[in-house]
Amino acid sequence: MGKDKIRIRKIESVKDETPTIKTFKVFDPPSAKSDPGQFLMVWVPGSGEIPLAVSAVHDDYIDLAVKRRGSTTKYFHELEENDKLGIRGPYGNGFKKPTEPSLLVGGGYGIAPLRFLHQKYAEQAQIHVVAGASTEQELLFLAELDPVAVSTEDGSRGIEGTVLAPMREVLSEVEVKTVYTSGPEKMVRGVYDICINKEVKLEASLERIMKCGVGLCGSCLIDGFRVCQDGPVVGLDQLKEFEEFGVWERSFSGRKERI
Amino acid sequence: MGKDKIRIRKIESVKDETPTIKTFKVFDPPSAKSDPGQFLMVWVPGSGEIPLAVSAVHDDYIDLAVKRRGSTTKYFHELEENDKLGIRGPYGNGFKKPTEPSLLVGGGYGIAPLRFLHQKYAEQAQIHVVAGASTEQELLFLAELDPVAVSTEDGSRGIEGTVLAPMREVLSEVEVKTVYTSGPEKMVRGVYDICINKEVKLEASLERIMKCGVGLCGSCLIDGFRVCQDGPVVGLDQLKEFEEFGVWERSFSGRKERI
Amino acid sequence: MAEKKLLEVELAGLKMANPLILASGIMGTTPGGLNRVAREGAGGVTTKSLGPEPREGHPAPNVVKVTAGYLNAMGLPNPGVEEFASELKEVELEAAVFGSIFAHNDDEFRRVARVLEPTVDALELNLSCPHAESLGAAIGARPPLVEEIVSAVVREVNIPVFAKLTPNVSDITEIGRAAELAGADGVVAINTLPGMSIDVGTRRPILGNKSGGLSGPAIHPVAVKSVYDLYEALSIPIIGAGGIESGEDLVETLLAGANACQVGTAIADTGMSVFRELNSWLADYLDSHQMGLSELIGAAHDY
Amino acid sequence: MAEKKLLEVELAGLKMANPLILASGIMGTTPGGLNRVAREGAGGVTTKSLGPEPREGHPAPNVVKVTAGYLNAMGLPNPGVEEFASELKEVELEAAVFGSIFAHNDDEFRRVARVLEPTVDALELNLSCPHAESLGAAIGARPPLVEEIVSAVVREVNIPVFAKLTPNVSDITEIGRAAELAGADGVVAINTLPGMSIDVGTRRPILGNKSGGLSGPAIHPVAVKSVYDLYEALSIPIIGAGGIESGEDLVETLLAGANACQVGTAIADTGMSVFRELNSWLADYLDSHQMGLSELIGAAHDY
Ligand SMILES: Cc1cc2nc3c(=O)[nH]c(=O)nc-3n(C[C@H](O)[C@H](O)[C@H](O)COP(=O)(O)OP(=O)(O)OC[C@H]3O[C@@H](n4cnc5c(N)ncnc54)[C@H](O)[C@@H]3O)c2cc1C
Ligand SMILES: Cc1cc2nc3c(=O)[nH]c(=O)nc-3n(C[C@H](O)[C@H](O)[C@H](O)COP(=O)(O)OP(=O)(O)OC[C@H]3O[C@@H](n4cnc5c(N)ncnc54)[C@H](O)[C@@H]3O)c2cc1C
Ligand SMILES: Cc1cc2nc3c(=O)[nH]c(=O)nc-3n(C[C@H](O)[C@H](O)[C@H](O)COP(=O)(O)O)c2cc1C
Ligand SMILES: Cc1cc2nc3c(=O)[nH]c(=O)nc-3n(C[C@H](O)[C@H](O)[C@H](O)COP(=O)(O)O)c2cc1C
Ligand code: FES
Ligand code: FES
Repeated sequence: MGKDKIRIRKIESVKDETPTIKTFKVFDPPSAKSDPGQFLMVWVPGSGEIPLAVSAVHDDYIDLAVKRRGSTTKYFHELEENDKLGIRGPYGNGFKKPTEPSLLVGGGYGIAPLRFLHQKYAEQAQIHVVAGASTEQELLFLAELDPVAVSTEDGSRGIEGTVLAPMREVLSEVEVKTVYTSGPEKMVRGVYDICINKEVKLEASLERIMKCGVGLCGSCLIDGFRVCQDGPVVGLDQLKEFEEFGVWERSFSGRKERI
Repeated sequence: MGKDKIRIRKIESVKDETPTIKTFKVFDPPSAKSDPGQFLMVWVPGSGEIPLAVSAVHDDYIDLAVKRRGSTTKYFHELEENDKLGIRGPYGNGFKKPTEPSLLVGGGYGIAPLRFLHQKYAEQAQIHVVAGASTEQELLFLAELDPVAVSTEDGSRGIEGTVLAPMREVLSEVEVKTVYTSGPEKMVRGVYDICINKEVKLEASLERIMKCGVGLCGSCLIDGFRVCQDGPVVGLDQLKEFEEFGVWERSFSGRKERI
Repeated sequence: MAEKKLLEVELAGLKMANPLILASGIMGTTPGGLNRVAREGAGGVTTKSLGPEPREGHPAPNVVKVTAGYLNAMGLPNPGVEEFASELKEVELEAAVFGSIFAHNDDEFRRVARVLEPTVDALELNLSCPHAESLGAAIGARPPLVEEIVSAVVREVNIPVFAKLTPNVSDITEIGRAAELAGADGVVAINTLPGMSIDVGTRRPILGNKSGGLSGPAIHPVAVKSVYDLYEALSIPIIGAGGIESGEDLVETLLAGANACQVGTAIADTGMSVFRELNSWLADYLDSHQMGLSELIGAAHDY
Repeated sequence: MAEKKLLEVELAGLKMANPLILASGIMGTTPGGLNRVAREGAGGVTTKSLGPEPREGHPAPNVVKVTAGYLNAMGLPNPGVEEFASELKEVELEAAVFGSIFAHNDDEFRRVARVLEPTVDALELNLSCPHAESLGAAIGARPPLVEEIVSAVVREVNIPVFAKLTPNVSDITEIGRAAELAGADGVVAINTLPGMSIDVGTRRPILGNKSGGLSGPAIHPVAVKSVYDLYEALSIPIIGAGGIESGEDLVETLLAGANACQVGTAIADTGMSVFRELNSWLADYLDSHQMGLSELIGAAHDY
């Protein structure tokens, strides 16, 4: 119960990561104890409330890497040091702890939870990274993650196109038992197809519109699966059962829309 | 909080103690862990709810010694083995643990909590007992308590009159540091006066109409003291401050009435 | 098997494997969500309240945790009845399906009912929608409007129609009687209570819509009292709802007079296993008390 | 000392050392009880609701614990206003004293008010009494009756008169407006919600009166919403009540628009220290936010 009450926190610092992504550092012990892949519901007083992954932890502080997209994230980007946020959670399940050689495949801000995973486990297991973005400037956390390969849609850096080509390459070159991925669903679907094909395990973080985060409202459903409670991280077996994965998503009204 | 929810229990056995008092044995671990002097709110489904002291404990079972007086206790006396009671509590504070030579002074069913005190501590401290009742047949728990003196109002056994005369006698004969008492308030007031006079400590259990037991309704007030929460056991210092003790009580409507 | 038979109920002609129904607005925005709950053991499932047009709902935050419950202000997001019905048509559910409707007047209610009828087993009319002409008060607080709407829908369709009552009135039996008079096959009680939560750190109401509806254990005693009073006043079946989380809560609501019970917020507090857990608690209760389910219903009125 | 000044409030001309008032029905059956609460730090104390005649109240059980609150069905026990007033005359209280009145019609209200006036600082009219002519609905659910009673009492006495509102209506502001129109100096919101608890072991309603009023944290969001709505609708002061147990609850209610707040059930959950604890939390809050108490009141309406 305790984690469901909103905790009001002051922003400790703000850092520009890319032209559209900023990192907000916040003191929040319950989130700092979360597992990589779990998420928070973050209230931006005066604007909305959105789901966000923890992108790194420093003692009792967390980093939130926020991509500017629509109204709430735009308002979010205008916040400064000492402005307030409301946080509840952590919610959902996290990634399985990597124990064997693993590959992280992240696209856009989707790399955020993978960065936390990397931060937490890179010393305990062999972890390779493939990262993609729309353009060179949007590539996130390169210094820390030190990817074996990168891709950009405009070819401004690394391989032109999606992360799928470099991913395939890495899988054929180094030993990988499990792939961890997070990013746009089209990309995640592509990663899934490769994993099936190459017979490696997959831990994928999914994204749906989340209005409650506690498993009631149904806005985050994929088939009968509540991404907020039963996810957001899912394995291959689960993904195989979905009819809507990679094909259909739901709008704010619950309307089925092509991905 | 837990103790406030009503627990439905079956009556294990019923025993006649005197023509007007029966003992009901009930399984109820929370009450069995109570301190002597604390009380329970006991719901008699189909009738009312009344405060009762625990008169003895046997493992997870308690004894309730119930005097037939008005409507609820009359109904209570008709209950049999396997009939149901609702119990909440224990409430209030208990008697201080006797460590020095002590004297228990009980009148009528008021002896009930003193019997539990005796049961629990007789082996650890020197405890004398003086017991009184209206008539010989109404004297309670004689075998167990083995009183040094008894009194009956009609003189059918022991000293004729109240417990006060034998109490005074005992106090002048044996060493007593603390008196424990429970019974009609007139009697308790008498015990109090003797204790002041003889300079011994007092632990007295008070009785008022109790409707809630949790300190809200005010039906149990003596001055500003809630017998249900701040009592029912009080010491000399507290008693000295009361204006109403032994003089005024409150009816069901809250009306002030001479004791 | 024994448990199965024990828990069967018939409600206004609808047969259900057990008396537990998913409450409207919980996971019921998609047929996939309803199907999941049916598989988790609910005897019936209720759709999110559907209106004539698609709605995105209120701005977030949509949900706030309060002591012993949640406030929600979803704002009736739904894809519109046509869209929903066409999706629902494709799915075969292993539970009775209640189609919940909200609308602003009898004409709209009738229109939505007609679209929904072929794909559901019964209708539930959500009468808590604020009435356009006098903001603040809901349709469901006015007996004449309730009568108008219920009788319009009852005349329009050939499946059972339930009126869902708001507790936010001074006498819920007055509203229940209006629904019965108008031909409702049953009533559902209760919907959420109006509530608000203000954050003392920022001094703002938290919900995007400022205020919302209170659900969960906090409102359970209000639900029990509503069901109890309705049972005395009506002769049509009652579906109980409001803070049912434990087996005791469920049996209590049945004893008060409910023929079946909806479960909503418990899904957040207990998880999806709540349907199986409640059913098995109920079966054990019936077994140990040597009673049939139908004997339980309204039994508290014997005293 | 600093804390003292910080917390002072004036309410319809009444000066109080702090905004906390003991709610009616809690320990207020005797002047001794009121005096105790005044000494424990309350700025004001409200008597148990007093009627024209002595009443013993409902049969026990009178109180049942439910999740996050209590149901009570005391049945308005009181020694009658004459008796109470004559006892109260003897006592000098270190807090503002609100005399709570219940009665069945304007004449009775007026009569009780007259007897009580010399011994109290203000009157509170408990309008939740069931109205004889139509059982079930309370006087307080009917604007014309509220107006009648409030204006009768206001004309009768020369001390401030507060109308205590029941939340058991579809629009509490309608009732608040009727009270304001009739000349009330302020309103109190809210009284308890109707509720019931049935024991599944014996299948009986537990309360002697079967149903009762729900108080405590369970009803807090309903209280906040009621105060918030009344603040928008009225220009007379509002006393908030309902599930105020923590400093956050208190500040939340002030932000919603309450000028002062009543505390009841918290005394069972926290103990008598609750007044000192809430006052000191509030003082710290004002201090750390660099605000005066008056700036806090209704501040949530800025957003
Ligand atoms: C589990 C999870 C973790 C996430 N982690 C991050 C992260 O670390 N960093 C980050 O920048 N973004 C993250 N997101 C996405 C983030 O929630 C959206 O970018 C944000 O909600 C957009 O809000 P907006 O008001 O700016 O956009 P809007 O203008 O409201 O919408 C733009 C798009 O954002 C998405 N979106 C909007 N609201 C929601 C919502 N309540 N829930 C989910 N998606 C929504 C929809 O696809 C919508 O079409 C995560 C999403 C999920 C589900
Ligand atoms: C702390 C405490 C412990 C007690 N322990 C015992 C015990 O162990 N055994 C025992 O037989 N009795 C005990 N009593 C007294 C017992 O509660 C009353 O005898 C009983 O309530 C009478 O109920 P009735 O309905 O039969 O009587 P009624 O006809 O209702 O009233 C008879 C008298 O009993 C008293 N009484 C009635 N109701 C209450 C009430 N709710 N609270 C307190 N007094 C009430 C009043 O003085 C009243 O005048 C105890 C009382 C208190 C306060
Ligand atoms: C998130 C949420 C959304 C709801 N949406 C609806 C709705 O669309 N229509 C409706 O009639 N009731 C709706 N309700 C009310 C529930 O159906 C139910 O009546 C209420 O929550 C009480 O039951 P509970 O305490 O078991 O949740 C909603 C409740 C919640 C918590
Ligand atoms: C035991 C009890 C008795 C009450 N008696 C009265 C009463 O006599 N008159 C009245 O106006 N309100 C009465 N109330 C209602 C309270 O004054 C208050 O409005 C309500 O309990 C909500 O506040 P709380 O949650 O802080 O208790 C009573 C409440 C309780 C719990
Ligand atoms: S976000 Fe509401 S159910 Fe998942
Ligand atoms: S019995 Fe209610 S306050 Fe003591």
